[in-house]
Amino acid sequence: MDFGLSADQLLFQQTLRRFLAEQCPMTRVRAIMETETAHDLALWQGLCGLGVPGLIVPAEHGGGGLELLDLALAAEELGYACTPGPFLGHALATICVIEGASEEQRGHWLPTMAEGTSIGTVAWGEAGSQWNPEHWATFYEGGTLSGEKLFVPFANVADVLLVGARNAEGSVRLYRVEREAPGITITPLAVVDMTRKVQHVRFERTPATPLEGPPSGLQRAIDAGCILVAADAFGGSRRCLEMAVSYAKTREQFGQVIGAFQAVKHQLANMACELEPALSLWWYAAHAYDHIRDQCERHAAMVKAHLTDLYDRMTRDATELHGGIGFTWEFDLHLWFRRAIFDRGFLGDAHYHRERAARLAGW
Amino acid sequence: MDFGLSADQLLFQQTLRRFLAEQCPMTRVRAIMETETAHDLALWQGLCGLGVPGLIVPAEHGGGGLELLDLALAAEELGYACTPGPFLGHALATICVIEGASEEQRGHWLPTMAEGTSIGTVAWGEAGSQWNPEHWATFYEGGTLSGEKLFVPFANVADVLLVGARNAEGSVRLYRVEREAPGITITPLAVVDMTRKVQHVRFERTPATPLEGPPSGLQRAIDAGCILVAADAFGGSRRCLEMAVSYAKTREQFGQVIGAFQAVKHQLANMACELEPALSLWWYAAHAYDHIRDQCERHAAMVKAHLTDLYDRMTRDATELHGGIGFTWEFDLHLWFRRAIFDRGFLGDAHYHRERAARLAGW
Amino acid sequence: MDLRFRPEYEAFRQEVRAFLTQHWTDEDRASAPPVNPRGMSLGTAIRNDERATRFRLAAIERGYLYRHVPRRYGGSEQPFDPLKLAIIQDEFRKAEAPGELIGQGPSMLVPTLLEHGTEEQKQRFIRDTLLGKIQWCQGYSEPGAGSDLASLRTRADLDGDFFVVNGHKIWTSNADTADWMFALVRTDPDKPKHEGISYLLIDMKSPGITVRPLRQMTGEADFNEVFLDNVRVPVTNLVGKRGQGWTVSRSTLKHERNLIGSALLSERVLDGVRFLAQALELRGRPAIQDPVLRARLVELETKVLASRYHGYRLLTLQARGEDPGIAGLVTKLYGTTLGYDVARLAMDVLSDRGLLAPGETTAPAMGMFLTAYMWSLGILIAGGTANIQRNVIAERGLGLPRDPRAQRDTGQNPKEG
Amino acid sequence: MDLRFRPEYEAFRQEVRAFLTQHWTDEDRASAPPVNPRGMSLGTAIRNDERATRFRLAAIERGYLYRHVPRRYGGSEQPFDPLKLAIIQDEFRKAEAPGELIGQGPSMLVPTLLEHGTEEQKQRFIRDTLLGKIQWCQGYSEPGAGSDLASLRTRADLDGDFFVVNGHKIWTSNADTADWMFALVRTDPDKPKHEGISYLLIDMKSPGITVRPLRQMTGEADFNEVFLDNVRVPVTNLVGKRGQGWTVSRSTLKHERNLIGSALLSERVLDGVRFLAQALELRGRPAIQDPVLRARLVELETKVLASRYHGYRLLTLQARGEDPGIAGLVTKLYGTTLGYDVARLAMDVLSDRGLLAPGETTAPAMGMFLTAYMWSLGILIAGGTANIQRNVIAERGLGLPRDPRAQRDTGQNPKEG
Repeated sequence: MDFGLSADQLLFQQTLRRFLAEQCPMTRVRAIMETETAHDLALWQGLCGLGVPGLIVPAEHGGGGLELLDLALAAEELGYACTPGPFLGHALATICVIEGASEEQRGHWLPTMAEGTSIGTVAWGEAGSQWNPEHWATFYEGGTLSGEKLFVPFANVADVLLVGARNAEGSVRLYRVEREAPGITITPLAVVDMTRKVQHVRFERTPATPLEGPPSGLQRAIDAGCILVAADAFGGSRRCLEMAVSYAKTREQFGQVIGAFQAVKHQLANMACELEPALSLWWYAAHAYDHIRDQCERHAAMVKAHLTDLYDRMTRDATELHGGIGFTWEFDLHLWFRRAIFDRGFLGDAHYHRERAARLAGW
Repeated sequence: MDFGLSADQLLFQQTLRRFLAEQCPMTRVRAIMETETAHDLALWQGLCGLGVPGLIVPAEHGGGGLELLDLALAAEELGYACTPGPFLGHALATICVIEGASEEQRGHWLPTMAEGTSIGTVAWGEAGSQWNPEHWATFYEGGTLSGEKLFVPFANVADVLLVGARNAEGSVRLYRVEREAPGITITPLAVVDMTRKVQHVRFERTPATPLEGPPSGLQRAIDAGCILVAADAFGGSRRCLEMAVSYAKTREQFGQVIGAFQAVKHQLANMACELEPALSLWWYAAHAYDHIRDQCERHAAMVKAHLTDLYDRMTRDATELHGGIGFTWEFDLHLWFRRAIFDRGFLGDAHYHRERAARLAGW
Repeated sequence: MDLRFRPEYEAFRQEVRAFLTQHWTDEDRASAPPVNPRGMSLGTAIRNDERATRFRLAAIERGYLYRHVPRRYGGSEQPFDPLKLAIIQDEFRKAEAPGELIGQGPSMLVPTLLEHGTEEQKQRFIRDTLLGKIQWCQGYSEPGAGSDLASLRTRADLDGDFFVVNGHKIWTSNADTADWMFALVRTDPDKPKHEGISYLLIDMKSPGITVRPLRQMTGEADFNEVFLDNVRVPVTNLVGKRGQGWTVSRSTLKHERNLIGSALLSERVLDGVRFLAQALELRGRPAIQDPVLRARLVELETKVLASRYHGYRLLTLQARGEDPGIAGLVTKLYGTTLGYDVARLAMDVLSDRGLLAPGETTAPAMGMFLTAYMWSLGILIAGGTANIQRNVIAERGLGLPRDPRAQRDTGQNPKEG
Repeated sequence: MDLRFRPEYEAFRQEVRAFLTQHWTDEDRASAPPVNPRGMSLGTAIRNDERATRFRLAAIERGYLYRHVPRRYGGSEQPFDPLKLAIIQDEFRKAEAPGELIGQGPSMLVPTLLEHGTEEQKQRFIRDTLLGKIQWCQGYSEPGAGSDLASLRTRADLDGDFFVVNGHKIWTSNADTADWMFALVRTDPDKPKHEGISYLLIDMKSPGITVRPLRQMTGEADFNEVFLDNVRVPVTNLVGKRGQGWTVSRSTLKHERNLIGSALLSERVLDGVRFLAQALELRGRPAIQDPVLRARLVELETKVLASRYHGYRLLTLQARGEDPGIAGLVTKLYGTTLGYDVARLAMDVLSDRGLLAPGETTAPAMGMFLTAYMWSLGILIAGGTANIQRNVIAERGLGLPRDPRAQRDTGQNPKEG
């Protein structure tokens, strides 16, 4: 009966943090992000070894059988460590299957996704910043998908894509497409966040399998996406604050460490003051995903907006506080600055989610 | 060929400031605002002696023949000094006549308005925060006005009201009504700004005289109103900053003046940084009113929004900076805090004017 | 983590609802005493009439109020359960039923007595304080010693079994109606800074006390100045050890009321703002349809929720016996700035109607949002200025160097309520 | 005040337009050299190809550019007239014609030479600098001496008619392409703080200079480190008196380019953001129809205009020989934070498309707004940090006590351009 992490969760968090610190320090992050895919098999297998890709997959399908909060804790650590790779899209793809597929489909698809040998991603957003399924134009007809999806994370690395599209009845549903299927064109893009590349994907009569579970699966996956992005944003924000505090304690100017100047102290205090309560916010949303379902969608919208706004300010303030060195390529801070831009844009911007939260409240 | 005040303007500014410091110190302000009307005849006559009410009235009608900038400089000083009384409404009423009346009407009405023996005010806003003439419901028919106007400054003190109303053709025009005319009901209100009281005014078949000059007169008067309010807001903001700086230089805490703390210094620096460029902004708008007419309406909308937002922040920050004493009734700061609320609400809020500026740009 | 509304909690919620239906009737609700113009002042927002007291007694009996206070002192002594607490608060709020009193007595004195009081002090004061039968005022602030308590000057000199108190307190809300004052006084003037300060309970009926009203910017006089002239206070009214007053006064911070209090207050004001935005027309449509106001409303609701959940987190840390660290230090700054932002939003929703003063009958909500707005600023100032909060967060929370000039430990002006 | 567009000004505007029609044709406009990935770097945003030079010469001839510079040094030597200046800037901007170059040479070195240079230095450098024929880089910053120039370590020791320079400069934009560097060096190491600093012009082809690129967060290397190893500089290249380098370097601030420069830059970026908002679809309608973005666009345009008119005001004060006081001290902080806000708004207008990096062909404006966004942050940092600006405003502008620990006079790191 409490609002805190369990001993298991704390242990998992520590384990993952240590793993990333050792296996994916910033030198490694930079090496991986400079590759064409920004995906490193060894790192991915390491994460698979810790069970990360399957954390939320039911135990009977080979996963950890845990909750979204556990997955979000992983997202937080990956955000903290600036980890490159397809975690986010894969996690959302597994959730699409868990929430939107039939029992038979789950049995077929989940085991390889849980062990991470089949990498998934989601193809949702469309042109004009359309992240609202009601406005998606991609359609499913005669067993195939046609349309264009923008900002698909790691489409070139994924084995399967979980696509949101309109069926003949006009309802938006999830479809599973194999990356090697005919009629898929993946356009590589130059993107800001080098640790999480995205591509545009065009479908032209691409064979696709409809998910046969509850239609609510798509919204569940979107909610989960909002929460995971928020957790990533929190992890990154926390790291930025830590870096700024540590810099303020060591960098000297005018004969003293800059952290002794009240102006710097107060800027850091303001950052901490915004950060701390935000933790409880996404914890609650993640908890609600499994336990207070009627509050989940609205909380997910709110945390996406709030945490990504926060991330933006934290990366900006931390950069400013570092002065010249914060503006260099060699200093790592801008890698989080770039991740913040991903988190803001992916799944739709803060304003979209706030408006959604207003509508969900019936205003 | 320059962007600064003329020697005459600087002299006028000094004269007015000295007059107000001597004739209307804060003890006097408080005494006047505690009266039922917040209007003091001696003070008003003093201002009349300086030519304030007629500054902008053409010389041939007994006024100063000056420009809106000169009038705005007066508004700034009155705002700085927290002067109670009907200046603003009166100024707008004279401008209604100057810009909206026929030559003959001007000849009849302006001389007494210029000398301040006939006090005017404007009755514009309507229920639901409707400051947009297009949506006014008050109408003129058969020589009389009917409808309800909210937030009429000093309606109980004014001799004449310049009312915006719809005529039989559906166009909104200005009408002149005498306060003693039949069918007028003035409802006294408890208002926040005790130095500038407002009333609600209801017209029920009240005899009214249509202004027979250009229909553009109303918009000109609204533009002038926006600029005068901005100038008032600037004067008040400047005063708040001065008070905060002076307090920071004298009040000691932890063994030194609080202005020696970097946090306080930076808060004051931020205030000054916002304040200084805002001066040039309303100067320009006031100048544009007479000399760059095609830029005036949009600039007026922008300065109203910008300066009143600024005033709000300045009064808030100054109050916070003063600590406990800033929260007392006896300390004068809250009188500007209250004026800021007037300036924000009167003529419509900042958001309304920004939206208007966007539309005027054709966006 | 376990907040789930499992069946037993749903059952609990039903139980609370049933209790409310039975004990707080429409008639009770409608019987609200006439609006008190001072109703918005710190901590007096909650009804305290006879019906409310009767209701509170029943609610305590059922374990719904003052759950952290032992039954022998008038509380309901319930196991720590943030979820039940949330359910109770939710349902009480929906039913507009009287909740725990949040004046300075219940919020500040009671936790202090629970931790530092003698058994006699606890028996004598706690129960009556929780029911509002004893009203307290707080005697911390002095002129010229706003955030800087090290410069406290009110003296209490020992004279046999009595302290003789002389001095001048300021910003003492409710001093005119309070029965007792809990005060910080200097018992050992020669000792440096905080060491000479003690925590004393002073009967306001004692000879030598003069109370003078102090008007705040709202125009009302919700505060007072209190002059103490040779006031004799029995040594048995000392709480904690002599010279430990500073530590004693800070024990409040560890208690749950304070942790949740500010979030609750902002929640209530935000409820009001949302209602206002739905009811009020702004340029031809309900204000809540305005996209800018709407977005700000969601943003502030998000922060209010963050504040609430942050409270849960702190409570949990406390229950586990863990040091909340920086998480515990940010609460006040977050809450007070949020409170200001929420009240500020009300002013924007009002638009020109913000010009109508409290008491104006034609004003939305009788103009009370202006009072809330000014108070939100006052609270920002009262709780130790925001700058001092930032010093505390930076130094104690983030480990940045202390400013040798500012004694910001003393800066936590505990004035609030 | 006299800004009115009286007939002679309308005539002047027509004259400028006619000039532009004749001298800056559609073909000229279309002939823009291929986008330079470094095109957004400080001060190189303006075209500098042959057509542009030809055009600039004609514009100088007509009195449209470099109006404050005497004709004998390559300027157009026009009487001070902010209104004409505004008209020229307006019309040039509308015609997308090359304006005054705003690199470090024209913006920083030229004003300095005009005030402190010898006749020989003026003749030799100003004209070619104004046309971009001599490219300059600025040698102020050093590792570990960001805002704190008092700790400058690069030495210049006198050896006959030469200074021998040894040291390490950083954040030197365009050092790889620049012909010359103007630098601050320590000529009298024993003198305290600023007194030992001199202002020196250093030929970048001198033996002993090594330039190493420094990549900034955008991924490009627009800056360099410059290592000076026994570089010999003739004493005739000293600007102003020996030991006066700090004062000499600050003369820039008094000149009009700097006063208007930042407003102009923000204006241009804002133009771009507005265009973007009109062209870009956001959830089914042009982004500019979004009420929240729209309101922010107006708000920032208002501040950009304030910044422009503030520049007029400062110019007027200067022309009148009056001390601008605090008005002159706020310009930089206002301009740089505004620049950040404008670029930030672009990112919000882009929404998810902000994810597309510079150079991505499918991105709106080729992703250049990201670069602008990062640069706006870089500029905020480069111009002496905002905190140092605030110190200057508070102490010199508002007369608040100086912080004895921080030498913030030295803090006005003049790096910018």
